[in-house]
Amino acid sequence: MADTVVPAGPETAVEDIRLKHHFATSAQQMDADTLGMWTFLITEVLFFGGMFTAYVMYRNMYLGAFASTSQYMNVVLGGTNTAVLICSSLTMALAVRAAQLSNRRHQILFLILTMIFGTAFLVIKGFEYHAKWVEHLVPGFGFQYEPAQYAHHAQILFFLYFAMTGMHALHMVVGLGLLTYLVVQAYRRVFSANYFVPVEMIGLYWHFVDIVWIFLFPLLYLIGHRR
Amino acid sequence: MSAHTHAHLHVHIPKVRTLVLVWLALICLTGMTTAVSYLELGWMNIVIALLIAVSKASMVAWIFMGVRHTTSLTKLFVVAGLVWLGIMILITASDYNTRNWTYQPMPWANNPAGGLSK
Amino acid sequence: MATLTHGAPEIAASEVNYLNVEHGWKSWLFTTDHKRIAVLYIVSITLMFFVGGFMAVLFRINLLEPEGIFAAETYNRLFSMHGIIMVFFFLVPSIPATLANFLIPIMVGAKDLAFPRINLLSWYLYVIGAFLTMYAVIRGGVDTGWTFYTPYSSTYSNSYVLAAAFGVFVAGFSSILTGLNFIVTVHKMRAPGMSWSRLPLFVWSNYATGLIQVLGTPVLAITLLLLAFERIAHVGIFDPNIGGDPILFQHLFWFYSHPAVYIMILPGMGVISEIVSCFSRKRVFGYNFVAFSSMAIAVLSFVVWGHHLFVTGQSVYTAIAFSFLSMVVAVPSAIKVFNWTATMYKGSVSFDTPMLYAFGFIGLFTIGGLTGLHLASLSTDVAMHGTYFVVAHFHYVMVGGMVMAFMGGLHFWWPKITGRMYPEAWSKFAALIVFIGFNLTFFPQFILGYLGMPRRYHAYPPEFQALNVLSTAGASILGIGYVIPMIYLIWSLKNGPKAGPNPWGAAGLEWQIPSPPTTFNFDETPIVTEEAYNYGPLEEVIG
Amino acid sequence: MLASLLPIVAAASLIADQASEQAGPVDALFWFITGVSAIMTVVIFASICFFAYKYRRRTAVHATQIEGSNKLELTWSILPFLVMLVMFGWGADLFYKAQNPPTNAMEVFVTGKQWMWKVQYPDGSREIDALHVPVGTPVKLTMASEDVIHSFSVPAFRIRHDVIPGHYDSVWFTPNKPGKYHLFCTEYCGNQHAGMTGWVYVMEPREYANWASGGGGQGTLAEQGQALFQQFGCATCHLLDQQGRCPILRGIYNKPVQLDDGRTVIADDAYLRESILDPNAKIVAGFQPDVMPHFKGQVTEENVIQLIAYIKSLSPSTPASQQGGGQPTPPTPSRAARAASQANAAKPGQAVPR
Repeated sequence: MADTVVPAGPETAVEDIRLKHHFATSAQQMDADTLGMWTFLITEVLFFGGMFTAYVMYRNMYLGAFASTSQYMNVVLGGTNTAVLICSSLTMALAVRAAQLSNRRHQILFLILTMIFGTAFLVIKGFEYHAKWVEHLVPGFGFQYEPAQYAHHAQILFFLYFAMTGMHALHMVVGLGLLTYLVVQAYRRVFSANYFVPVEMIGLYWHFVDIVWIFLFPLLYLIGHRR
Repeated sequence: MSAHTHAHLHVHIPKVRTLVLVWLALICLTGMTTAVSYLELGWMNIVIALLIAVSKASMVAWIFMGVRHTTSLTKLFVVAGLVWLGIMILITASDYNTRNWTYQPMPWANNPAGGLSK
Repeated sequence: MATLTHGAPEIAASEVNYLNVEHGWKSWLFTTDHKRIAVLYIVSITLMFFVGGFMAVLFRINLLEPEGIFAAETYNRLFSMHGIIMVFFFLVPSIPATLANFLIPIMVGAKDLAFPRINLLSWYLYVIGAFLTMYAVIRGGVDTGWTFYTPYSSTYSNSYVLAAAFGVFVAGFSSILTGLNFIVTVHKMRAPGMSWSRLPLFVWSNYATGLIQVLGTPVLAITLLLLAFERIAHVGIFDPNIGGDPILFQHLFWFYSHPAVYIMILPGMGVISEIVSCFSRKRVFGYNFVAFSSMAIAVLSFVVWGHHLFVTGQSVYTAIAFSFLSMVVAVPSAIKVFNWTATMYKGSVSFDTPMLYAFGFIGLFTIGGLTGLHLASLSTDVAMHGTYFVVAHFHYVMVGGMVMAFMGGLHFWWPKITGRMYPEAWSKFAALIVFIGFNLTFFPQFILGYLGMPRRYHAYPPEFQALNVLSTAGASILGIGYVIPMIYLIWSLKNGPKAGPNPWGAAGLEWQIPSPPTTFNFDETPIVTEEAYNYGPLEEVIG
Repeated sequence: MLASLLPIVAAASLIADQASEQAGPVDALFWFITGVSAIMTVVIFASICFFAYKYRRRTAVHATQIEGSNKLELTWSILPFLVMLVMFGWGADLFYKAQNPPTNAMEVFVTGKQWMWKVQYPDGSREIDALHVPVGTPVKLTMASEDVIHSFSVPAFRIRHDVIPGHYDSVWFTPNKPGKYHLFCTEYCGNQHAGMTGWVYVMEPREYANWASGGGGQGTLAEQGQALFQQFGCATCHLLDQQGRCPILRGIYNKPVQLDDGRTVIADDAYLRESILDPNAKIVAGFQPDVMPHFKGQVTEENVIQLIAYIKSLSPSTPASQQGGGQPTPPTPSRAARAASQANAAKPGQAVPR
């Protein structure tokens, strides 16, 4: 590929003060961190995977009921949120890039942009949740549904809706916390071309959360969205 | 021992143009998946929606997350995670989808003593 | 095995080690040293083991009389808490979090695990999970069985399901983090020359365990979370009242929990490979096959969960596939047993305590594994499902297998961990008591199950009494067998003779450093030049 | 105390009762697996003991280093696997056959409820925690649960099936030895789980006919269903109605039904049960939802079974259940029917209502 390959860090990376005692080289430490993060993301795949499995089974069983729920899903807000998250992924990628290039100002800028997009997502999500509450669509809390023939099975979908998007939102909140940490560290000039692993790792996490939403959007909002 | 053989950190810094192009593609695909959902295509709707979602996810993983430049070990781990998710969904689905398969009439079906006697 | 470039271990042993390098409770609670964390884990899981064991003794007492001695409620809570504590707070972390935590970095020639702070976090999560579960116990317990089957657990049970499920949820993350640490450590922290084919089989088996922990546990976590939501909202995806399917819960639960039984046995298999090799003074027969079989078990374990659902109305065709795959997963287990046996061939077998436990393990695991065939074959499973046959089967694997391996491993590496030897005669006596007590407890349960006695019954038809009394008698002997080692091991901490770096004359990096090891294990990163279990050259030293 | 136990030990045979046609073949497989396991165990124990003795450490260490042997590894992987394939095939074969009740099986309805088994016979008689069956006749149980998962197990018959709330489960057996056998619940179901036991009485046909004639004071199952049908006012709509508010149930049993979302289902037990408890779940084409009240919580699973028996009796092709369970009732092709309906339901992307 056309990307630049920068040999970052001198041969004597061992001297790096950020090198933890049990690693021999910075490269080893970075390899370990990366592999650890990806392993963690695999656990996340399977964590969400449990809910996706349930979704697939019930969708197969109660397609009609599931499709009918899409009339209560706000495609505009869902679509906007998808776009917002994609934007946040871009700014996150740019923040990582800025860190790799030791560009502190850009890094802080893009991190803050990412946080703004992330917050926007949560605010929009909050409006959606509120609307569901007002429409009595929260299972277990006075659930009411039209058409009545689907009332029972639609509850399953809404339960999954809240479980999946709620879990996703929780991950977003954690992500925002991590981003705050990154901004503070970046402000303190911790990151440079020699040391940017935390930015990259939290970036991976953020993109992963984005990927989850990329699947949630069509599965929850667009099931039967055709008249 | 890969960890010890190279002391350099080989870092691939993506071009801004690449990132922006991917972003553009992702936005377009989001619009597309929404638009397609308004068409009445029967079972094709879900297939198309999933295909678009998979391609979007792959782009995020491949470029934004940099899987393209990672070690083959990382790639293996990513694939393993997806394969395991596949195992869970496929095998569970195999239960639900074959649970009520029709039984063919069996020669022993009319045997008053049941299916197990000679 | 490896060439250490300097420092005779005997000299180092008298000096600073990981135990005396720092003092005070802070130096323990905030340590990131994998060896200290392993010790913290040993203490905590031992406590949990005795809590769980105490419950077992109590409900065995209940079963002395056909009509039961305690109230049904008490009995149900006892066996449920016994299951939850033993599975999630003893068996799952037993060897990985203790022995493997201590040994893996040393065995691969590293100074610590890849993520020492995450390792400490994992212990804290374990403790939090344990506290939540003990809270449930103190408030009155849980009566769902360790399987938390819906809709009983989500709707009907009046016990402290939420606290216990949340405790398991938190402990699950402890397990995930341990597995993650092992995977990364084995991949990235091996010393120069320590190729995959030179790794001790203990490391292989714990690596395979790590894969299961990482791939399976999150599914349990989300399933318990969904269960908790359902219990709170009184409606949810497993709720049959709105068309939910309770069997889906079982699918998700066993997607983790069947592989989890391999979390509970694979590390034990690793321990046995080390012990059999050391006390036969031979390289493990068929190293490659034993290593490969660990990986095969880890992978195959994920496609056999449906044999827990043979009588639920699961699809016949899926059931048949699961039955076949369950037979397949038996093959790698068999390979291991054959190879351990073959390792002794033309060896030089000594009967030290760890080896006695290894004998016990091989024998009991063989019985446990073979009775698994009854439960993998469809129509015999239908006959035995939910009876004491199942109880006996998995106790032969879990207790006869894993606990034996844990005791064997503890005795094997005790001199390394503490620097002290334990009294040989007492330890052999205890091993014998455990073996006898175990068989007396659980063999009658095979017969009970075959005769049809259902598990989880606080009262039973009188014709089953004789076998139940036998079983309870065995349980009390088994209990004594577990208490004796606790006494002499604690005694040995102060009074045991100094062990020296390599009391068994064993091969392996861990035996080339002082006992107890220094904080960073190796003063200089070792360079490995030989394969594992290279007992040939060592013979001359010993002989 | 131990002395008092000895007679019990002596009395209790260590061979489990075999009281059904199924038990023999299952036991044959059980003993085959047990035999193979025993041989394997003995071989391994003997090798361990032999090696441990023969190669025990004497004064000096003397071990011959052996790497391994691929031939041996393959042998002891493949040979056991072949034997295990036999176990698998044998077990799967028995299991597969055991899924399919004979068409002439006598049907009995069982409802699991914390903590009792309620049994209903087609002739209308009922009992709790007891099941009477004639020897030599295949018996098919249709089972439902009022609350949690139970499991119906008769060890002497080597049968067992979970009863999952929310739908019907079934299991069948052909008792072949008169006697009194344990009935257990083997899925943990709460406090009195151990009390959810009962007896299965296998009787000689004549004895059974006597027993059966004594029961059923309230009429047959279908008659009980008819009473409920009147009581809940179902008849005004579902039999007499001329305004087309709801489907007429005469002749509907086991016939295909066109639904308003385009699917076709078979009006079998499972469909009827769902339609009674949750009428809106599947609306027949041409009818409105929300006309019929929900009966969930109004009727028990036992009532549902009675109602279905009555609806069944309204279908000429499947005459009403006969008096006396001794005579086999007509077949209930509910499996196949459910399969047909499911096959339709399972197709993804089917036209979606509204």
